[in-house]
Amino acid sequence: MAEIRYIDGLRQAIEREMERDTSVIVLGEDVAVGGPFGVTAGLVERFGDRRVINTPISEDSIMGMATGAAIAGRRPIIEIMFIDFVTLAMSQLVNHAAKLRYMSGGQLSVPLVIRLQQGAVGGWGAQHSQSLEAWFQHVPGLKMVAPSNASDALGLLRAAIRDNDPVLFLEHRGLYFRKDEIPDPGTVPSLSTAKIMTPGNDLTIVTYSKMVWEAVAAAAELAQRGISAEIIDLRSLSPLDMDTLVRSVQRTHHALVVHEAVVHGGLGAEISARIQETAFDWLDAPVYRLGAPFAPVPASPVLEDAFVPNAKLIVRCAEQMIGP
Amino acid sequence: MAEIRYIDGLRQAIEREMERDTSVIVLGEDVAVGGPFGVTAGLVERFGDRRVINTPISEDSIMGMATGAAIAGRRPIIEIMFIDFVTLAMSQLVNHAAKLRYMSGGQLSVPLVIRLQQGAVGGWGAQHSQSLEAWFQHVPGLKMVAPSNASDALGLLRAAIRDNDPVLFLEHRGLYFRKDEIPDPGTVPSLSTAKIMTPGNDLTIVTYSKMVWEAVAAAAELAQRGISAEIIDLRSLSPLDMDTLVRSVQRTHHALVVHEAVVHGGLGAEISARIQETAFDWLDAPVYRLGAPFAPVPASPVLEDAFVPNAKLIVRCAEQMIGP
Amino acid sequence: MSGRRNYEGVAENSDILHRDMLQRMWLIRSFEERVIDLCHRKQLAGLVHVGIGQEGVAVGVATAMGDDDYLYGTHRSHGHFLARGADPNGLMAELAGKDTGCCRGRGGSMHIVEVGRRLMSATGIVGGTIPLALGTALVAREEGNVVAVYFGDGASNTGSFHECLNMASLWKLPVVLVCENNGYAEFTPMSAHTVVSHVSVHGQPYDMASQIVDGNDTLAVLEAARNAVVRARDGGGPTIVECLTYRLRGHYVGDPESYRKADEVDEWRGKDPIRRFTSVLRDRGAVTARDVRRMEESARARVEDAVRFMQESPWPSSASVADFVYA
Amino acid sequence: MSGRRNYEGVAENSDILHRDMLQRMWLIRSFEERVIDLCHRKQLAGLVHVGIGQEGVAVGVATAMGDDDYLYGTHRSHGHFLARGADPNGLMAELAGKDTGCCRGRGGSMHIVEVGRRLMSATGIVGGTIPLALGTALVAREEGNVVAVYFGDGASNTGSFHECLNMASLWKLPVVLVCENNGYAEFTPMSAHTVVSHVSVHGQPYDMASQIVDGNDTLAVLEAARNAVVRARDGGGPTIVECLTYRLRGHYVGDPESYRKADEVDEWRGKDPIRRFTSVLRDRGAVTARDVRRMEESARARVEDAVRFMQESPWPSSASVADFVYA
Ligand SMILES: Cc1ncc(C[n+]2csc(CCOP(=O)(O)OP(=O)(O)O)c2C)c(N)n1
Ligand SMILES: Cc1ncc(C[n+]2csc(CCOP(=O)(O)OP(=O)(O)O)c2C)c(N)n1
Ligand SMILES: [Mg+2]
Ligand SMILES: [Mg+2]
Repeated sequence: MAEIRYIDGLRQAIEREMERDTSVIVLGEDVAVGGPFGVTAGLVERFGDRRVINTPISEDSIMGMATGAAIAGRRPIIEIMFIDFVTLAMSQLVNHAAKLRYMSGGQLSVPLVIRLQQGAVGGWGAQHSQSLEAWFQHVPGLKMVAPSNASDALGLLRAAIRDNDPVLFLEHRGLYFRKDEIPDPGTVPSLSTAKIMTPGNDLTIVTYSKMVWEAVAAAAELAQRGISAEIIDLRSLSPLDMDTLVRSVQRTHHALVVHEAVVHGGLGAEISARIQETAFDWLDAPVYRLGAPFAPVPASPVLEDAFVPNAKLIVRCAEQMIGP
Repeated sequence: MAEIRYIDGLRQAIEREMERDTSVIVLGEDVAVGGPFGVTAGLVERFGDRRVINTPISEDSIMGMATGAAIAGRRPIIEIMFIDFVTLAMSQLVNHAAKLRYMSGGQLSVPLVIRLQQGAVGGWGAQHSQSLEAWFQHVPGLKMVAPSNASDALGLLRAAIRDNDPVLFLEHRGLYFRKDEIPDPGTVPSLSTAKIMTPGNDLTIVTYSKMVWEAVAAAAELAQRGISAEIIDLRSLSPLDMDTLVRSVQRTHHALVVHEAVVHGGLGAEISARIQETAFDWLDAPVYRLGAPFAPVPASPVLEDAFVPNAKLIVRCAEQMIGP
Repeated sequence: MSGRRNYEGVAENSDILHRDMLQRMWLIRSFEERVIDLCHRKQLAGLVHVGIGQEGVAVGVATAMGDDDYLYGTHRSHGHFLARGADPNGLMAELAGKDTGCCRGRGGSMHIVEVGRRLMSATGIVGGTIPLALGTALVAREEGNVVAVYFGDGASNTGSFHECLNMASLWKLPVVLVCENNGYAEFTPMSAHTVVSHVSVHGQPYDMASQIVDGNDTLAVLEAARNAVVRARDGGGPTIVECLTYRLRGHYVGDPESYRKADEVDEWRGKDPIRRFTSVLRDRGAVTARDVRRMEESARARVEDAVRFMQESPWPSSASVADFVYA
Repeated sequence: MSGRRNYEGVAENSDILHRDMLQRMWLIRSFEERVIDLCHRKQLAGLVHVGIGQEGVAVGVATAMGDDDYLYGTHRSHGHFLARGADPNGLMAELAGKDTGCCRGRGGSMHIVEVGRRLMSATGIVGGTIPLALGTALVAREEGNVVAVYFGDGASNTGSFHECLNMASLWKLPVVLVCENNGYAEFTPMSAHTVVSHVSVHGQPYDMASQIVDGNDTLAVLEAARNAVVRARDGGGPTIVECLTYRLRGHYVGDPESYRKADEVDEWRGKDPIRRFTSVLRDRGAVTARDVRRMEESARARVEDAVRFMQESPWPSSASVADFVYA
């Protein structure tokens, strides 16, 4: 099996789907030269500027354009660069892309992929580091995935492109250059199943995106301390694969949700609420959540370190949950 | 004590604060003639067009302008008409208004009130009926209140205007013409305390805005069936008055959260998660949530009725929780 | 007056075409007057905006378009859609929230879609369909089709409109931007929402083709729209067609209209596009008074059919509330 | 070169003023060159954009402003702020994330604020400060002050820019809209992001005053900015001052610059505003070669002080991560 970088997984997914299906098009700022991270580099040379459309800085209108192309039969992939800028495109995303199928009584279909890059890495500050996924889980009509590795970056992006609904595709800047093995190029995974990364018996850690790797590190440390943690990589943030979560918690009786986003009102809240609704009698302790404090993302590296959860915190929290 | 309409409470709050403090200004679309519901009617005649600014349809920029006036010493009240349109102003709201104090290391202050009208009433359809409060609880730097009655409309709006941080003020269209008694005009309440509407022993129903009245009706029905429900009107959605909630749940051992927003990822998720984190050992049953199904708001009156939670559903859910 | 219109073989400015146009204007007028009536009787719910007085724009533009061209509306689009052959039954049922509505009752007045007629969508978000139209134009240009999209004077203040002017001109997209300049954005007169005298001047920085027409002169609208459609189809890019018009009724059904003078409304009532178009056709001998009476009657009858259809239609089932959210 | 500048009593185009301007240009240049160096050494983190080559705009505009006027920047605003007297120590410490930074390390390069000098804020959101500037102008017009705000050619494609043109002209706000047209939005040349030849043409629909200047001619910028400031202060409303310039370095520190040719950069290096302004002053006899050398040296020394200050400053405490969120 080959090893590729997360960023290459993304590029390969787009390339393969563009080859396979001429209705796939790409829109976004600076996509012609590949964007700030090079994900789309080379595409315009290969597929031409009618399929790879380098746009002005006009987020709401690009989102609307992609939607208007989707309902007329295209499969647009739109790149919003930093998720912080999706704040400029919320009206088109939420009022049109997410609702057109419903409002039209099923007449319209919106096969649209919205690529969003996020994460607090490198001290880029409060307007280039947010984790906003919690907003989108609350919007009916949208789907959302967040790959933690190159293999999922490749596979889930292909699945998202083939899906007939708008899919938010959350990429973590801090994972772009991570390398992982990729599977047989023929397989395209399901868009909405969680994955057990590390099996375990004492505690279920539910997480996604970059925090998966903090959890994996924590699990190794916890194992040494005699605590067997099961790590679930959600992969799909909307819908949630509750079956996998609940089955795990029914075995471990303990659940901890970890994400990089601010804890308050984050995805962890929904997961916690759902777990206790469906597995209340199996829980030996409350579902706990780890995430960022209630503050904008600070620029200072020292403060950023204090802001983002890490393996050490996970270990400490798990130990407190399981007890001595 | 006088009885006034919710809408009059809003107007009186603005009038009184504008009289009291010349730094209070109003901005918004059609505010000169009072907006679609007449809340700001008469203000421009009284305070002039330098303090009551009728804007073009430019939501993001109006939000930015209000923020720019706030950091230079004004106390703007901006009206966004329908909360659905705040999707157009998310960048200025989230990237600037909410973060400027933090990003400036405390140099800037953003005393700003954002009036948002919401609710699924009258079949206005998917783009004029959303409940989006869950998004804003997740944004550090913002506060949020949602009055359920005229007295709170008056009092909380005055408190919001005097507050030195950006406050989202959620008005429910379905309450605009409701009448309630108002207290002594001298008192301005705290911005962040919940209120026990109906005391009870068997079950805590946590709710806010228009759903308070469904809960009150449900409590009356439940009382007849021998179940004593305590209704908590949150009033402040961010921050949450967890003390009041937890104290109540520690007595009743049962909690039900009710809101008009879509259940999945709604405010109820955070409240449920927090209650079980802090009062796990006191809970006799999982915290349950009632809200809208995972769909856009339908226009058809029949579907809208099926969409919005009501007293009957609350009664049914409470009975199931408490058991026979 | 229903079914697909096809003007192949019909001369460009023939009596037969113009009579059909007048007939459609009557259909729209009758439909919307009945809608107001039904709202007052609480038989229709929702936030309803009618375009009475603006039928000349709707019909002029629709007539210039080919059957495979795409159309996008606004919050005030019953007329835009009916002009292009939308089924009055499905539309009326949609406004009532019935299961037989064109959007199965999910959409309502501001969110109508009839994809079979390439009526791609209306919107409750001011200016919201302009970018959708540009996106559809990416597809249309490969097909040789054109996309028309309506917007108002108020919408010209939204940032997205300007973003779209830039992109439409940058890529020479086959888009016809139809401005219904009725002088008001809700309750705010144009002079209070912009210093600009005409919306179409916004095209100038982009060297965008534009034309200002009397929107109550139905044939002038048709002519301007035809030029724009031809330009778009021939690869000449976008055009702003600014139609100066007026809404004779309130912003929404129920609007107390405190913000404008009765005089102003009266003046514009004198410029009623249906009356004007009728006299043009009568002067030319293309219609008789009797023809006109018949048109009005047949329009009203058609609308009564629609009302009956609506009234006899079933409600959507409550259990279906979350259908159509995903594929 | 630090502390509040006050040009009262200094003649409008005196040598003393111009020398001070040149000195500030050197300060900015030295500061940003050192910033690049520190980024490469990993002593500064973050996403850093420098304006090397654009100092003439920064200093020209700042010099035209009064001490009580307000300024808003962009993502590329070290120079804008230093030109107006921002403290280099606080700025350097801010870029490093130290507790002594002007924003206590919370902001970083794109979010600098120094409210004491009415440097109201920079932003990481392209075009994001334009509406903030309009809002501050509501206050400034009551005080007799003016607000200047920077934006780029790329920002002219954002809808909000156009919304603000409309509102600024509608209310005749005392705003100076300074466009740094450096021909690129990130990696996209202007010809690929708009059909418009000059950003200032966007003012035309609103009859907005505008002026296009050679942004590398510092005195031309000063002159244009002065006219705009006077117009704003006198109630004449907003002006677009479009400064044609070029960034000699990449879009951000670390940009591989694959999207432009070395030739183009070389050509513009020949138009370096510091060199040009220096020869103007030398030709006029306002500075000697020695003066210039001293200026450069003193600028570098000042920057080294700032670096030392930054290096010796403490980090913010981890426990304070959620301070300053609310009042
Ligand atoms: C983004 C947005 N802001 C505000 C509104 C409220 N609103 C509905 S119609 C309207 C005025 C629109 O004016 P115009 O574009 O001229 O269209 P007209 O109603 O005159 O046909 C406004 C402000 C809205 N629907 N969407
Ligand atoms: C709203 C938004 N969209 C995209 C970006 C990413 N971005 C940062 S700078 C930039 C280009 C800005 O170009 P211009 O306005 O000309 O300023 P310059 O960088 O040339 O100084 C872009 C697209 C952003 N920061 N904000
Ligand atoms: Mg109008
Ligand atoms: Mg630029």
